[in-house]
Amino acid sequence: MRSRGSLLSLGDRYRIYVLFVAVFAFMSLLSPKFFTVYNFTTILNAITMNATVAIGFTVVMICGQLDLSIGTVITFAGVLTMGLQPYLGFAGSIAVAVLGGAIVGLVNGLLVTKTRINSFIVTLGTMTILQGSIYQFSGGNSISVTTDQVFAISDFLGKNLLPLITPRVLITIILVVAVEFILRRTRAGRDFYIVGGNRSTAWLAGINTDRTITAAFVLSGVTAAIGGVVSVLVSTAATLKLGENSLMYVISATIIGGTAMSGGKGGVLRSVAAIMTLEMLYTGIILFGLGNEVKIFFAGLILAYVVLYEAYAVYRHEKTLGQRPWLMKELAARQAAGAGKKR
Amino acid sequence: MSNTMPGRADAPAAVAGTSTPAGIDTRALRTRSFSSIVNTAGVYAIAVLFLALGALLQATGAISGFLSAQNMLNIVDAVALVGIAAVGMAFVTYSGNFADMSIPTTMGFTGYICIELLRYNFWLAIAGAIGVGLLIGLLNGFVVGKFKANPIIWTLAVNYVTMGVIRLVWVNKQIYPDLVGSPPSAVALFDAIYRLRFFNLIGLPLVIMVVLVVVGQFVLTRTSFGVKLKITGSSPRAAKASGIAVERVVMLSFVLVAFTATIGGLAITSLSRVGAWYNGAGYDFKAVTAVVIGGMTLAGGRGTILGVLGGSLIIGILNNIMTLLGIGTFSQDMVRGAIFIAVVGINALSLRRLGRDDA
Amino acid sequence: MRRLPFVVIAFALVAFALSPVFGQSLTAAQQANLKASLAVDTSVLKSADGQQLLAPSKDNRKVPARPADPNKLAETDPLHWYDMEWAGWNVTPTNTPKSPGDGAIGKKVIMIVHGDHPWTTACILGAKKVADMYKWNFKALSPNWDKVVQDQLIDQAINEKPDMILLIPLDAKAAVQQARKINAAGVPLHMFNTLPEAAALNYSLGWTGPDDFGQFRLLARAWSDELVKRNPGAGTIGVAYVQHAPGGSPYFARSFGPISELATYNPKIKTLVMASPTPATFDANTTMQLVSDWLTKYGKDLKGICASDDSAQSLGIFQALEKAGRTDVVVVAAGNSKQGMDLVKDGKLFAITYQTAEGDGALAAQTAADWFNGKGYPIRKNLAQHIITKADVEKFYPPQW
Amino acid sequence: MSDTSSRPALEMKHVSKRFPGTVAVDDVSYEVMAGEVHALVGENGAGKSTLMKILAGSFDDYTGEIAIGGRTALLHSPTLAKRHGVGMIYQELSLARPISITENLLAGRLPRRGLFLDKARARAQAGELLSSVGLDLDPNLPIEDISQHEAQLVEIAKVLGNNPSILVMDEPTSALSREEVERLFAIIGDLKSRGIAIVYISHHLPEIFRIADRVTVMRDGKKIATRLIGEVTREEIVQMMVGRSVKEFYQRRERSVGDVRLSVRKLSRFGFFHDVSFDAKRGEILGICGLSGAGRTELARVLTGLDRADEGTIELDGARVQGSTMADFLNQGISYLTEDRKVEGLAVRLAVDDNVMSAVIDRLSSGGVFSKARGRPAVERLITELSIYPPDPSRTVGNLSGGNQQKVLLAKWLANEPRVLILDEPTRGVDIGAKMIIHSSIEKLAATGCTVLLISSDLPELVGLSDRVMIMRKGHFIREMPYHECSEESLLLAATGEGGAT
Repeated sequence: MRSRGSLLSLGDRYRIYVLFVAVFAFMSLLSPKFFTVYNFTTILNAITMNATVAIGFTVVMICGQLDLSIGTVITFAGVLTMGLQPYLGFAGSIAVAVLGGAIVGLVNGLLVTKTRINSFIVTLGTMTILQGSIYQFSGGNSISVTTDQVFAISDFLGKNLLPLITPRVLITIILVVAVEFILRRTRAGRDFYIVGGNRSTAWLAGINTDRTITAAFVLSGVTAAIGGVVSVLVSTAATLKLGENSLMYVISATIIGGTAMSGGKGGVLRSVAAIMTLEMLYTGIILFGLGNEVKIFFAGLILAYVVLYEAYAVYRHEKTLGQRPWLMKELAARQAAGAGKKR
Repeated sequence: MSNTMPGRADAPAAVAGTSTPAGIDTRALRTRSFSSIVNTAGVYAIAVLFLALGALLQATGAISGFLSAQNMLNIVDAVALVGIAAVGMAFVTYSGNFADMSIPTTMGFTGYICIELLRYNFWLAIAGAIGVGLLIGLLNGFVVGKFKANPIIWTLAVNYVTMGVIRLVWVNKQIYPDLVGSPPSAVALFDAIYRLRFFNLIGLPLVIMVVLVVVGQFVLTRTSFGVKLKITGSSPRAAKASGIAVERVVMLSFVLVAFTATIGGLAITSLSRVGAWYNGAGYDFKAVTAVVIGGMTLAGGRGTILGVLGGSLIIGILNNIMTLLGIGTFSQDMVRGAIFIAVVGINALSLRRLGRDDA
Repeated sequence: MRRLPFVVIAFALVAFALSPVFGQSLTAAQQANLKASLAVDTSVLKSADGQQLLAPSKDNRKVPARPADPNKLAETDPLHWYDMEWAGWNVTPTNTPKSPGDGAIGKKVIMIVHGDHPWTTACILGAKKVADMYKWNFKALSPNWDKVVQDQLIDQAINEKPDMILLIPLDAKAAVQQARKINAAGVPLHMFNTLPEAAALNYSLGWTGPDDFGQFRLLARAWSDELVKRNPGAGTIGVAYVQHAPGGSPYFARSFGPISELATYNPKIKTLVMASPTPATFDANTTMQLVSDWLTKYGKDLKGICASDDSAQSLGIFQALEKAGRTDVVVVAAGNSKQGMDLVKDGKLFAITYQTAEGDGALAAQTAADWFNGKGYPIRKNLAQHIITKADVEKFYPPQW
Repeated sequence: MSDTSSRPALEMKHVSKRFPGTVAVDDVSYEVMAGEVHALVGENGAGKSTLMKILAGSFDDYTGEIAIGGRTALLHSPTLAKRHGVGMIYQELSLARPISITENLLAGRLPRRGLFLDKARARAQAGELLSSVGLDLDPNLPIEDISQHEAQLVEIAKVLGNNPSILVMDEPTSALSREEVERLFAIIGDLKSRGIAIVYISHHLPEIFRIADRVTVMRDGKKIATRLIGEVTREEIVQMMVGRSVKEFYQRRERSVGDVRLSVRKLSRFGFFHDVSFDAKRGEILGICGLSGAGRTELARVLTGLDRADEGTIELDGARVQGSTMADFLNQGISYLTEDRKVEGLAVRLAVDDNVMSAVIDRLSSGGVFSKARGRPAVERLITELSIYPPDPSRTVGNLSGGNQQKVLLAKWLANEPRVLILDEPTRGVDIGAKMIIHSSIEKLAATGCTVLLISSDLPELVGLSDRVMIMRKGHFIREMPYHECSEESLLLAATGEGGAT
């Protein structure tokens, strides 16, 4: 029976985890301050937002789509949370914020599936619209709530329940595990892959492709919103540039994690592992006393390497695709003979 | 689902040369030329629509001075930079490779290079900047063309790396044309890249844009490269099996975008009189927007450079009207986004009706 | 008399035993360090533009009383902006760490800025100049304009247990929780440059930095006088404001500062329009487009423009003005970049504010040093206000960044 | 006729389907018995595919009545169709490449325990299905890691997985090698015996006579007739299909074979074919016969510069072929009609003329400036020569029928005025009308002295057209046969390696 499983191909499939361990080991060895509980608590707290956002974004990419609006959704949700709190209380405003994210996702999904416009374009549009809405709503100033309640919430979210684990980290972990589980172990989850792998296959198999894709976008909107909500609760203020850097960051991480832009491949855990890897790298760089330019430079290199690697693998694969084993044997034999004949 | 309708209409005629059979797929009756006309014309129809809107608003007194020559000039002046970048971007989109996200740092980087070389000689500086820009284009084109790496992600990575390089090399400093020990004459020339105005009326960037558009349109439709690009864009494998050197064609399209980005970068650096790594920020999405509104589909092989010019104009007119109306900057974003989606939607639908569904 | 030595020793012992009771007592080493620290003279330092590096504000305006609810007041009322303009003058610090008073030399200080920019580079340089005088173990961290990263850097800084954290908060309101956190960790905090919410200053030793509102009130007056001079007898004088990027105090200070000032100083001046160029606030081309459209809309009614940035924005503005052939428009801006000063020198920009980047960092560092030296602590100290015009622009070359 | 019960498993009564301006299926009625293989034939565009798409639930707006197992059924969605036990095997693969075989096989019906998937069971089910089509693969392999032939069989296994009561096969053998075809026929026989009704669409009449019980002929969306296979001849069927009688399919032309044009020596592409040597003369049609995987296509790709040779020489009219890229080969007059029309052959989103000129762009350009006008006469000539319908150069190729697309593809390569024309499956999946035209134009071309290399698994075609046939097996040239020795049987024997020299 033919099956995959050479050590190399395995290493390739789990590349991101290998990379993760490598960076971890490297940094631990070179920087004493790195391998400390405190430092990792810091890192974990720092990645919660982007990790949460990456959850939905990854699912969208598994469907073979792209969601450029996540960055603005983060900020949008944050602004709603703080802006509406005086009127609705946190329960209300958070609900509205998450719902808002869901609605944005829904709109993206419907536009992509019904009008068949490329998601790159659709979400570029919604991104612009949201940017305006954010400023409009906030009047151009960040919004904060300075009641003891909000400080209490903030402190709680940042407090260690266990070593490394704070509530905000816990929320992310729960979401990641839940979605990863759905993706792997439920039919609905697998549908995302099938739709991303080949839309017409899915359609013929009786899977409602439009609904699946829309669902992915809604999930993306929701997780982005949650990311924003938690983040602003922690900092007790909704700043207007909160999600600005997240888009490119999350895209890069997702790709580095091994989720293919063509769809049908990947996973949430991989993306989070990639974010973790990048973050460890960044922290290390800071601990070495190097600046952001170095961070940016290395982030670029890693991304470039991964993309090139993927592409080159396919390239090699196509070159040797369909070689006949028996002919290769024969060739080897002939060359051996040829070598023997040399005088 | 890709529900291809049954082609009807061949065999009998083929065998016996008899008359047209029962029914013919109506979509097939529309001819390509018609469609591409609709496609490009559609863009200008929308542009004219906006002009009419402006005129109407002026008639009703809601805005003033819209129809003045000066204002029209302002509009085209304002889109000149985006237009320049968009012409190059259009070739990449047309080649079926979506977009080049490394435009911003290409603009910033070449700005630095130019200023650094200014101390030797102005023309050398320009040449140097363009040279560096083309190198970036070559790199992108090689990787995307030969190994078919995902263009968006690859160029995004290159954007990061270039940014890192700029900031490492110039240690987070920005540099000024007149503080690098360059002769005043060179500085003056550099200053003029953006500011030179013919008959004290038409700015150099505008002229450059027009030239690029005309040349670009010619290259895209009338040269062998353009035709090859068209086939490559619509079906790379068929292109390869037709003896077209796909790698080279794609590479050239990335070189072109790098070239126009460099021109844009020089202009913006000249305007802001400083080499800074944030010069050119945002021009990636600006250019894509212009290209897409201009009627190019990300599927590749469809659209025209003239359309892209139209796309840039639409954006310019829209901004102009909104400011004249006194719409707040925040609401402007919302309108811009909505119009963007709407225009692309209309374009997509019209294509679909013409039986050219590239979704 | 033979007992005398014992008595002396006994007294000595008692004195020694009791010594902790009377205030803090310093070891000899600490004493020496304090002496040496106090001997350090940082007034000799100069910034790259040849100015005195440490230039605290001389102005002693009376701090007005806070109105019940500033937001109830009209935006043209200076007091509407009370919490942004006067934040910190009248807060009551809580749980403030006591100064060790053992001298500034050899302290460990971490500076966390807002993001990478040539301005920041200069600002850090200024702080470094002071830090070196005091032989500090000094390092600066930058979150590159990302609030999430800034929080992370704060955590890491706390973990290093420095003697002081100097912070440029990325966001006035988010600063509150950041300050609380640092304060709770028992690390002395000093904030500078970006004025945070008043509440944040409860947890900070104090704040130093440019008086954005104050500066623009000065600028407004100079601007107004020039406008009047150039438009004698005009009934109203129309002006426009090119705003800073939304989401920060400059966005308000550099437009509503002048507006609320002029409302009383010269009511004849009428605000026609104010906007922040989008999508790119500091893109010359975008600004040019915006201003061109304004010139189309308001024509000759537009007599003056106040910009929140004297480089890219101002260059865009003058590009637009030249295209329209307008030389009568009086333009002022926040400074002081090289491009801005060049424009002033060419007689294009009428006036810009003096915003010393190095001085900003240096004043923060010096204030910290004073605290280490046990001096009294000003909750808030402004940088010197100054308006640069063609008259004195030469003095400020070469630019700091 | 199969011996199982003869109650109709499927009845279609007055079924019609119209597209804007078209009646694709026009009042068609017929029934299929359980355990019957019912062949459906007709030229491209006759409406077969549409009829089958209706059955597969692709349309929700057909008219007429469909009864399955005696009960009326509405087939308005693939799900409904599947629920009524209709299984459809599509011509083009409908598999998702990046995901595993298991998930492709069980898409939409992955086994669950409670809320969650039951991976073990899924794997087991997948394993069974694979072995049912004689495949021995790890079900966790993604499709992109298996060969196209394997994929084709997976496709079939996938449909069998829904254990359908009615199975529709649309040109199932078009991508299969002979041995795989045999395997498929075995499977079909087995399904018959299990009482499954099979609708079998094919252009390949021999196949139909081999396995069908009855045959229904369609033309222009209408049903012409249904006959027992025993009571009808090929000629009759062809006649019904094209609506007029065809005589002897291939009549021997008189050949004037000139001196050597293409001379290949010890040509190898390691791992694909080794030590291939032959001469082809002017005006000669040289057939190349071999099972799939024998290396025919790979040889062709090297002969046209698409792939590089590792060893050996190619001479054209006594001179080494200059250059290494396909463009170089093209310019020296070597044309290659690829076997895959939709992917490598044509840019289906572009117009006819764009495609026809696509191989000669450089020749139509001077100083890099392309002149469409210069190419137009040739395009129009070819359109009339090959009677491409509709005769409109600006028509989008994707909207043409398969037959006409194939003609456009041929036109594209004729436009190169080749000295050597290499044809790879020139008439695969093409209706008889188009086939005849393509054949005659091939012969015309040969008559003008062009050398034609004809690669085909359509044996009658090879026998009918070739002057000589080279037989390839397992990447080697086995032997050549002059046409008077060629017969479908002899070729087949040689190719499969029974009989004949090695």
